[in-house]
Amino acid sequence: MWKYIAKRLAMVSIVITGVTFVVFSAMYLAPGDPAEVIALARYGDDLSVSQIETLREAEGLDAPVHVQYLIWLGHLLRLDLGKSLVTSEDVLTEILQKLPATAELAVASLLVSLMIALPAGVLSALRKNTLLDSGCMFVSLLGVSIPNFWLGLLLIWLFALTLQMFPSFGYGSLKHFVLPAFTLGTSMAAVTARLTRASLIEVMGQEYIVAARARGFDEGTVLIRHAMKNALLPVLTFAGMQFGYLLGGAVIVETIFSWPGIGKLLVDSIFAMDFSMIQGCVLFIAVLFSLSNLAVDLLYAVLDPRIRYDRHD
Amino acid sequence: MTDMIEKIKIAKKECLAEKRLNIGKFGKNWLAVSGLLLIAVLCVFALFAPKIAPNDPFAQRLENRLLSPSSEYPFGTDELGRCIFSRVIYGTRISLGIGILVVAATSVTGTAIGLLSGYRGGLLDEAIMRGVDIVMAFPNIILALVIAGLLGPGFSSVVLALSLTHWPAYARLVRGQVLSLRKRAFVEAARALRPSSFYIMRKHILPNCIQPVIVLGTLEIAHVIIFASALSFLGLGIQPPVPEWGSMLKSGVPYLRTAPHVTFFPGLMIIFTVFAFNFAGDGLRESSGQPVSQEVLAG
Amino acid sequence: MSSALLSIEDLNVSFKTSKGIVKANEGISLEVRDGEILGLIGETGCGKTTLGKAVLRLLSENAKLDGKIVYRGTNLLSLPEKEMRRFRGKEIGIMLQNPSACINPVLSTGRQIAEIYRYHEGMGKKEAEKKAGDMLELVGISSLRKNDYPHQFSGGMLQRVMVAIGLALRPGLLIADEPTKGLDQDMKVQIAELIVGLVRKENASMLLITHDLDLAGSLADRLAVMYAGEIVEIGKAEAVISKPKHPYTLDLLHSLPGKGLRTVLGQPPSLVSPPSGCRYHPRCSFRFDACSRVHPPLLGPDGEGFTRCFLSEKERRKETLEQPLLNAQPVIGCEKEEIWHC
Amino acid sequence: MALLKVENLKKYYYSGLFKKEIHRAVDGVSFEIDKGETLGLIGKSGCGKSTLGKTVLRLLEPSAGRVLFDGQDISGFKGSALKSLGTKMQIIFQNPESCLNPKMKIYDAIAEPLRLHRLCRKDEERGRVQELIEAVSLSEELLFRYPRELSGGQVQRVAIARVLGLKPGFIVADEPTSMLDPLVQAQILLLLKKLQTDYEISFLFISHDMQVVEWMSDKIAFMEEGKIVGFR
Repeated sequence: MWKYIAKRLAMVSIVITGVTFVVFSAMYLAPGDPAEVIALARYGDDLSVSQIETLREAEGLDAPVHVQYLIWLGHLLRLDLGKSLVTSEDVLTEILQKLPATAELAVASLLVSLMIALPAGVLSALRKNTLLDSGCMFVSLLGVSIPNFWLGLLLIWLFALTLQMFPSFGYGSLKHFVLPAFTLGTSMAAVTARLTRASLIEVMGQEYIVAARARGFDEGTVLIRHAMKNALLPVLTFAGMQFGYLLGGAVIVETIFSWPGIGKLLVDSIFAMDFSMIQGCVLFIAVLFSLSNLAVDLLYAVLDPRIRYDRHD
Repeated sequence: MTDMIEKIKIAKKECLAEKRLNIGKFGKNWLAVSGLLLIAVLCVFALFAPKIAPNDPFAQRLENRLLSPSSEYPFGTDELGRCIFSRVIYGTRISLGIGILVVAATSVTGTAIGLLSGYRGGLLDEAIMRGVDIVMAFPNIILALVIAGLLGPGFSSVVLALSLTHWPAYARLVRGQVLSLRKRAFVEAARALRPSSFYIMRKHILPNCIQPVIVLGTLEIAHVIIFASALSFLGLGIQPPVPEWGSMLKSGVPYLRTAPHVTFFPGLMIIFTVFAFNFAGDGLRESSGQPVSQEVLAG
Repeated sequence: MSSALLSIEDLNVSFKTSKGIVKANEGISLEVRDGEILGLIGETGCGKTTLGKAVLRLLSENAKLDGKIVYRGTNLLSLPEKEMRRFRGKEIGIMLQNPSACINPVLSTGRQIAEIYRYHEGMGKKEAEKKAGDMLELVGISSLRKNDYPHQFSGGMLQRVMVAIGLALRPGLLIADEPTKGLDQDMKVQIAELIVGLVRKENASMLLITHDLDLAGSLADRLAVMYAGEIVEIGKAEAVISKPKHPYTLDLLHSLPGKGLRTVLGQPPSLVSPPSGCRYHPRCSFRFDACSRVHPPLLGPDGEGFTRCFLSEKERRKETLEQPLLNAQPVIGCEKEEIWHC
Repeated sequence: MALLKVENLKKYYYSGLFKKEIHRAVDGVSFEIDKGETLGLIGKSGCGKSTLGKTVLRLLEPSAGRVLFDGQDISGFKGSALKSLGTKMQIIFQNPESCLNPKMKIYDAIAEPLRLHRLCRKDEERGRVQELIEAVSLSEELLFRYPRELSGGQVQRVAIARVLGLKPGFIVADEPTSMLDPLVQAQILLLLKKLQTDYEISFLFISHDMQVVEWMSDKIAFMEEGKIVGFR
């Protein structure tokens, strides 16, 4: 068990190091000279050659690439993500400021999705191949197919513009949560419901379920004591991946609903070509995602006695 | 000898009958069949767009802007007076094109990487899998967003951004398959014949892991189409005036109150397309007896 | 003659599958008597596991059962599901095949035994756990291991846990499905002796389902032999082993390497469309004309044994199985008449 | 002279960065098998008998020791020499569910070794496959079926036919009948014995069933924890 934890920790640190490399080199994807691009972002269109050169020196962009990377990495280790090229605000402060909004949205959406998905998935599995099951799975397949930006707009049109029940954008009150959380929650609910159903059906077909019935337990006991734990383990692992969905979906939902979170910050900085802010946001999201996956893995290790040392195999 | 040939002929016929039976099983699965039919309809849209579209998708007639659906404009007109129905039909070409291109590229490379990683094992495997982990450490859409944003908008950057982010799913899936196949006795028996590793991969391992890849690929077309339209919706993908569904949706947002049809219909088309591929993929998965896995779901 | 604890009367079990209706059990009639060990022998796919599960109605939903399964005067097949649960575990214990699949991998073995006591006997947690520990000791596992999980046990140990679970509530009847499959020779003997010892000590009965003739022959009081969904022979164990009446039993016995390793060609028939007449006739070296046309009923009793073979009739006329009847001439007419009388 | 001579063969498993030794699966085993002879290898599960079988064939690389086949040390074989070894030494596995490629028809499964080692001309292939399937007493109707349509005994016969096409001098039979029913087991054992006399094949016959090994073998080796503890 400790060996497993140590191994997971080592792997996460390798992955995060790799992530920093990807984030750093992404900057070179942009066509043209980075110094020029940065200068464009900072000073606008009318800039002179000398301005670019001063900037190149000031930002250390004249050094070889690997030296630049190491310097950048050094800053990272001191939790220094640099300053915004546009507003000159500290990147980390800015991100941390936006974090609560995103976190709240994520938690609310997760709740919405679980509240829909678990009952639907369990019910479908238990009433396998009935009309109810087919109906649930049809709706969930439809749910997977609806892009959340369209669903968001539809909800705005219906509940904000036409019925005027909820605000269409903004952040603050509980009412503001309803539409964004529902938008983000439902598409995830569809996926989770399918996984829950498949996982429970698989478990219910196992021989140990028959064996549990053979001990004279009623169906409720069999389901709760013997099937649920096994069936929900994969759903739990999936929750880790879902966190990625949430962060990714947040980008779109936050944009639609003008939600002041990290997702919107990222999109805005991409349009402004605010390199350090883009790097900061992406790095932050990736690290958050990796850590959440780590947390899920460790939780899994606690819950599943079979804990295999390399689960990916 | 002729007797034997006769017998073989009969046996072959039986095999064919069996295959038909499998198709029949697939046929019973109405999800899959309706999915395939919908895909066929989409392909017709894409191929015969000029014949189907009633109007020129690019023709602007400002006097006709934001008209509600009518017989002349079945889905109404947009803010520049263009026929939304015609644009939606032409949009099929773009979305299907992106979906198929990206999935073709990622499934082939991902499968190759997975095969190599799983069969060779050792340090190479370790390195490849950490690479996969690194790419997967970014939520898919975010990495695609940043790559597309930095490359600048356009068809090729959307394809590149999505390709760079979508291969690990295949690599992981195939590697898992290879690892379990490698332990099976028939692979060991084949190794005892001492052919090259390449031969074993091609003849014994690949044919046994291709089915899940096809299922994943079909479902991935659906994912990719959603992601591509999401990029365009955010303004980082295909740009107007190209009739891409996501960007059409975006242009309708300011008129959501007065003319909701401008956002409604392109969205409906995305759902229709994604639904078709999800249906077909799910049907294929079911008829191949493959479980719903996280890879298949997460894409 | 002791009375029947469990009696199965004309049981038919069929499954609807994509390939047609699989008739897994047809016309099964047998009884397990008080304090007796009945060995049920057959090859893979002959329907013996189905029979074992059918007794406790544990078959999948696509199974169709008719006939009677009477346990201590109650017909289990006519009970509502809720009543049926009273019999599972408490009256009849079952050890299903393949312990590593039958024991829940995420619950500790001790807990899986303890929960039986908590559920059925309303014991408190402490008491139930203590009882579970005792049960583990009884099957030869240290009670210190009760918090261990199934994957920490070897195959033989898991089989012992299965024994503990099967006997936890001291049932009157234990159904053991292939309890020695996949074990080494020494382990086989150990486990088999453990089960039989405990069953005898409790004065319980047992239905021992196995493909291992040697094992069943040495442990069981009576043996029933199954072929293609039917019982083809049933009788005292020594009698079946030393003087088999059905050619299938004979072939099965002779196929053992220690007993000469003779074999018959061919495969067991499909249960979707079994051969006409006697199901063993295509492979039988004693077959004669009637065999392919007339389905033999269980004939007898001869001593205490029954057999589903026309030869047993012939045997009474001084023709023994030791002399193969390959050239036995077709017997139509009067002989057929006789057969119908039986 | 012995056909196969195994000298002090070892197979150790290592783990981790520092190659810590964790398991001695085969620990210094020596034996000889003459032409047309069967050596039975008996031991409990996990005693290393399967590993020994595979290490002898170099399906697993030995950690130490030598294997002499026909007087030649095969441990150093590479390239074409190693490839030709495939026609001389073969293996039959235990599990009929997985010993044939599920996507390959029976015909191709039997023809594969012939094609790989170019043992017959293209136009002779069909006849040769026909001969082989008859040699294992199967009907040629099965040739164009897939393994899942066959029973366990039939699959095992096909696996034998496959190997037989190579005319190997030595076959490792790794519990070939342990998952089969008694009647089928008897069929397969009889077949192996018949082929042995017909083709003069030597066997290393691995099993945990004493009766089977006694019936099959000329000599018996007992294995415990990676070592051979006695011969009979």
